[in-house]
Amino acid sequence: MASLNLVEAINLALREEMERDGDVLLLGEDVGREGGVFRVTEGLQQTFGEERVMDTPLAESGIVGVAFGLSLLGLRPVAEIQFMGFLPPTLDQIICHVGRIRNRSRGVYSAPLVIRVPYGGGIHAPEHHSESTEAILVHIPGIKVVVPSTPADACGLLKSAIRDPDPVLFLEPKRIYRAIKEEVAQAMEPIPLGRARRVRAGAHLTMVAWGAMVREAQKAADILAEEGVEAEIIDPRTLSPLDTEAILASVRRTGRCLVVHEAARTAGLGAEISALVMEEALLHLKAPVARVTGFDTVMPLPKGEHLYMPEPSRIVRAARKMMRF
Amino acid sequence: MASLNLVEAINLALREEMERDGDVLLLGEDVGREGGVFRVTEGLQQTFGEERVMDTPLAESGIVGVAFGLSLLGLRPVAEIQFMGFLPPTLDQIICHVGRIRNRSRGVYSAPLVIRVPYGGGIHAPEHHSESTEAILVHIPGIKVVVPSTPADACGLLKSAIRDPDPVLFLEPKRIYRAIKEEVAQAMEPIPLGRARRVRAGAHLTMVAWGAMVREAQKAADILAEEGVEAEIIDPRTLSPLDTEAILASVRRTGRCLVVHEAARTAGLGAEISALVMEEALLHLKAPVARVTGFDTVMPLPKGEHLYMPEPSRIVRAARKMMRF
Amino acid sequence: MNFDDYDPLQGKRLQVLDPEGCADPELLPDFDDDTLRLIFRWMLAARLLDGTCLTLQREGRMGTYPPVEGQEGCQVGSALALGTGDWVVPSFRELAVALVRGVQMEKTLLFWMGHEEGSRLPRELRYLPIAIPVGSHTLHAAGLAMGLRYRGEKGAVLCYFGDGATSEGDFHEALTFAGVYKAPAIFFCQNNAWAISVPRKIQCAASSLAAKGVGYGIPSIQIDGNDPFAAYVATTAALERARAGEGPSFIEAITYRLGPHTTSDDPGRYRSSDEVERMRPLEPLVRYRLFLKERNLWSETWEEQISSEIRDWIAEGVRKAESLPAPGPHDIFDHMYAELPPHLARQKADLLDGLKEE
Amino acid sequence: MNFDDYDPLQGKRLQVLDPEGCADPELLPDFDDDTLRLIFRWMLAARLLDGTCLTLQREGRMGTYPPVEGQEGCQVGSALALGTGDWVVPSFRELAVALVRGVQMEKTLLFWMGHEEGSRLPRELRYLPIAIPVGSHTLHAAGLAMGLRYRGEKGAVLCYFGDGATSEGDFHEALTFAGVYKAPAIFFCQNNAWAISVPRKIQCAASSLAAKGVGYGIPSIQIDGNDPFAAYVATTAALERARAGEGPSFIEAITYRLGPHTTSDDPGRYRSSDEVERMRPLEPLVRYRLFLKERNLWSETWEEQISSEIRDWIAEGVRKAESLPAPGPHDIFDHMYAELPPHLARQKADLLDGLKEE
Ligand SMILES: Cc1ncc(C[n+]2csc(CCOP(=O)(O)OP(=O)(O)O)c2C)c(N)n1
Ligand SMILES: Cc1ncc(C[n+]2csc(CCOP(=O)(O)OP(=O)(O)O)c2C)c(N)n1
Ligand SMILES: [Mg+2]
Ligand SMILES: [Mg+2]
Repeated sequence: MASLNLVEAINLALREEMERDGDVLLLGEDVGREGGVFRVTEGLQQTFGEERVMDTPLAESGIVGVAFGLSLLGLRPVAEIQFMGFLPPTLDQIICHVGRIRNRSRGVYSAPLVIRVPYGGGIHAPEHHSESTEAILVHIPGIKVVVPSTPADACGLLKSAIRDPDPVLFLEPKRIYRAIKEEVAQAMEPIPLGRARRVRAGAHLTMVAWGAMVREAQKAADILAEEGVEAEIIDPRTLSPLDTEAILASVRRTGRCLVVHEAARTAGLGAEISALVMEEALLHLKAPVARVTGFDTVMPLPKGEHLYMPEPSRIVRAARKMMRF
Repeated sequence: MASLNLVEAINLALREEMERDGDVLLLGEDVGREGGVFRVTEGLQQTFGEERVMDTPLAESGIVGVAFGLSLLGLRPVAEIQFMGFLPPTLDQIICHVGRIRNRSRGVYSAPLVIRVPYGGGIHAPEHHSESTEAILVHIPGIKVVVPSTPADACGLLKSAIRDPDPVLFLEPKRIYRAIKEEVAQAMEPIPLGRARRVRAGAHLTMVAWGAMVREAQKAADILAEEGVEAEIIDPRTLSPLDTEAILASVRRTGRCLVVHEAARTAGLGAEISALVMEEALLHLKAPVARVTGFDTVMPLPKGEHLYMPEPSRIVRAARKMMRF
Repeated sequence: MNFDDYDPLQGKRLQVLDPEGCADPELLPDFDDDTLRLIFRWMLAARLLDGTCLTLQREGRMGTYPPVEGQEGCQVGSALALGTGDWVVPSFRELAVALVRGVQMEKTLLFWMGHEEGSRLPRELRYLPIAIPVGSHTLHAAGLAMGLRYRGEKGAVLCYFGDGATSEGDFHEALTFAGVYKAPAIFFCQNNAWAISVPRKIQCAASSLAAKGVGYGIPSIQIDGNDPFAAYVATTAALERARAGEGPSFIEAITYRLGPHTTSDDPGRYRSSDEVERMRPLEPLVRYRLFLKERNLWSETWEEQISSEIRDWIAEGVRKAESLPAPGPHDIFDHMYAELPPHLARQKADLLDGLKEE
Repeated sequence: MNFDDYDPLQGKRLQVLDPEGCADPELLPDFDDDTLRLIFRWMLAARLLDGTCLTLQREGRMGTYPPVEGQEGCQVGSALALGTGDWVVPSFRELAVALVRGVQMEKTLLFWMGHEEGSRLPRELRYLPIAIPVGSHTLHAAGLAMGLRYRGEKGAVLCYFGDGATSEGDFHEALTFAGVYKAPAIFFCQNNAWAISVPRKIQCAASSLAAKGVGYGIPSIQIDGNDPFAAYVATTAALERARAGEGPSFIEAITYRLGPHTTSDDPGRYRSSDEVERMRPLEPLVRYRLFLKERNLWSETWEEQISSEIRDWIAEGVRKAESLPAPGPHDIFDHMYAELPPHLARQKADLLDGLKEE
């Protein structure tokens, strides 16, 4: 078993899936010869050839629209959109076609494709390179949205995403691409979509976090633990469809729920989770569900980025307030 | 004072604003010679000429990107996107540029444009002609989102939208385009953005609804009234920024909140309103905030449309359940 | 026929059958009489079905409908060139193509009646469901064609769209991808002069839409779109290129939409009836009738007879379409994913409960 | 110079100054010696500032930075053609354009240092902030140009972008709009052979990018992009057309990116150093030095002297940029809207409270 970071774990999943199934193709800007700007697809064109790992023209709607066309034949394209800031040109294809073809054709056609997107802030990148717009995707019917937070999850979830008969947006927290190492087994089993992971057990408070925010939540939980507050951390892993039962079960136990996301606050996914708790666990609550999120602003350029990101101190502050409620 | 429907009231606002300010321009598919597929811009090209009312190529990103360019000069373009189903190609321009230029340039540039979009279901239209994706827009920083529900509101809010120094998405509930008539004064004053309207007063329950759903909420409230349940209806009118105070004040009084929207449920705006109530009025609640919404599915074609739309019966059912809680 | 002989930049246009019904013997495909008559029959079928749809719409039995009148020529001609392994990626006005390709008539009717069953087209047809967002489907054609190439299949993809669609960014990206990957795709533009109320000249300042092909390295041709033979010949040449691995082609068929954009449209607001009357003599059935007559393949009785056969067929199609029950509440949920996820199961149960209570 | 004499479809390319430093006397603009030297000075300034940025980046004083080395020629030549009433809509690699147009050096530095002040460019400059989403800004140029026309202003808009950008749908829609509305816009493509690791031939199967103009009815030309005179001449001709109300032009400047895509890029992964070495002798400063020498306008001492002046200027720019404090927490909120809305006021207060507590 090798100790891999997220980049390597995703690369491994791609490689193993491509070996397993000749219908799996990769396409995107710079994914081939260069191996991707983050090196996620490194070496794959060398192994599988230019027919299966395609450098594409610089045209995001084209990448997704073409991947959709490929998938209608039953192929399993894995498209890369270089940064989430460049995902918006693809939303039309995702909303109007990718998420609809199964329903439109009453199941005759489906779109078993994956769109991989590095997302999120915290790496001092230029404008448009730090977006986190998962709430928009979660609001779109007919697609699935997956976000890993560890190398093993990344490998196992991506395998499921590729094998899934329906389209999956696979969001990769680039801030922790190389920050976390973990043992990842060769030929590991896929991790089923739609199931949350309990990252840490705790009795006083449930934190819900995904992607790079899991690590921030863990840091916050460490601080809180010193104060005697035991935070449970739930990583939904799949944001759509959401494992609401796992979240609700935890909140019913702890009576407190704090959602952390780096996306803008208003109409973010934190709102949905708060609303779900409202509907299904209100009477268990000891304090209102709280959200620690990015602001309803543009993500600042690197020099101001730290002010925007939910840092452990902000999470701790919200948790303390909750405990005092 | 003339009795106008929504189409006529919007037309009046456009005409009066164009008369008032030579910088106001219209552009969009079929807005000129044809006067728009819904006749909203009827007669305006005849009056103001082809330079000010421009039929455009069939290219939505182009329409918004060009409108943005026009607005950088200080012009006040009012772009029409023919149906909300064709808005997604514009999201890149909206997210990456329209909503960002003021912040990006530290206020040197701004984008005082309006994007008008007929939206919503219930008119037996073909696929992609019944969308209601306002939550996506509300999640986008730097823009405003306005939805009128009556002719006078439409006229007064559109005037404010056109005069607003920031970009406004103006969503027009096409289901009630011609269904409601109301006295609309010539040269009426603009109605300020960001302020909700109390449509109906009531002590037992607050319903929050916008666009065509206001009328459905009213029908539901009539039925409930017969059962002795007095529903208050709040129409936010501006969805971003939301008049949270108006909503919260009402909910604090009634202790119950039911949000109605035709958009998909998950990560819809109902979630945000529920989360706000959770955060700011939890202790006033007599029952959990409820959502009556469209489903997380594709909007069905005309023959199944009625099953999807929040009909008064569904609203009433949710309200009754709430009263029993 | 060689694309190179018809350089659109030199204003050339392929025509085989002229408005007087005279066919260029050099270019006329080698069809037997039955086939020559079949072409008329398909065009007539589309024309009559189109009329039926207009009636159904007026009677409230159909929703908004986009008539095909005037465009039957290039649709039938191009569709006849296809082999069974080829795919069709239609836009929304390809009634005649659908008929020729064997899409069950009731499917098309059901679609415009607002019934999802109208898009349940068996995979073997290789005919994608109607695509409403203008231009967006051209990318699917590019992707499908790239897939056929990857799989080593012999088929090609024929994608239809209008003049307006050529302004969309997706059209550009589709031709870009197809060109770069030498995808076996044929981009077939029906330039019917209008995109709702917007005339062709507001779509693009180029002298021809076919000129666009140059910018993608894609051989392009402009044809008389009211001439089914020209469409057949050009599509056949494009298919040969595609099958030979030579990549995509672009065909601009100059035709005319005689009817309104859709049944919701009032063309009187943006074009003169004079214009329409000027175009009427150029339409495909008129010239094709003259052509058949000249060859003694047409008579009034024959046309009456096949019209009556077609009418029976249409009546049967309408009956089938109208006899299908409306979709039930489960239909909204059951095709969203391969497996119904829990949140949709809850929403479905909620809807069913509500309906039960009523 | 007339665009028509350089039909890109016939493989023609405008060159005034060849790699040996010989200028075509017919085409050489009538510049006095000071101007001829100024051109070199601007190119050198860009080259030196570029080097400084690379150093700053390596030292951790700057973020990711996209070098301009090799593209100074077409940037300086085109920018010098502009009048004060003209607008520039840049992409992200127009360091030399920014210098020539009077964008304060510290602004460009600040942008790549990750400071919003880098985009606060006074309106009078008529220079839009850097646009990162490739191709998206071409539409803004089209819109600005349409607005200038509507307002009856005399200015034109010069929009820069790369070869990769021509694949984006927005590029297509921008040229479509500009063509239809005869907008006074110049679309200036710096084809530097690469879009990160993707070679030009994967962007498009056309023989030249300039060929694309045909599809929009926009006069187009391919020029030697390492030749500042060619850029000047072509841009001047395009500006004249624009000012005369004749609409947009498209210029494809064939140049080469000698450095990495950005400081995060390792070009060794996708191109040989051989290729780069082959291109180096063609770069603009080399040939321009020869040209000046030939005219006795260049000497090593002179170059040393202006280099030293430029270095001082750069040092001053860096000092200014680095002396600006980082943005404060209020900066995140205060420029989102003309007036701070209540929800942002709450979020701002919350952030400030939190920071106070710490
Ligand atoms: C992306 C998009 N924008 C707008 C529309 C509304 N619309 C439907 S058809 C049409 C005109 C299409 O013109 P053209 O491409 O020439 O095809 P035609 O209708 O003439 O067959 C428009 C604007 C749409 N369906 N999709
Ligand atoms: C819409 C979009 N997609 C992807 C990127 C990432 N990216 C930045 S520059 C670049 C290549 C641009 O190539 P080109 O247009 O030739 O300009 P050059 O970098 O060569 O100057 C890419 C893919 C981006 N900035 N915007
Ligand atoms: Mg048309
Ligand atoms: Mg380039």
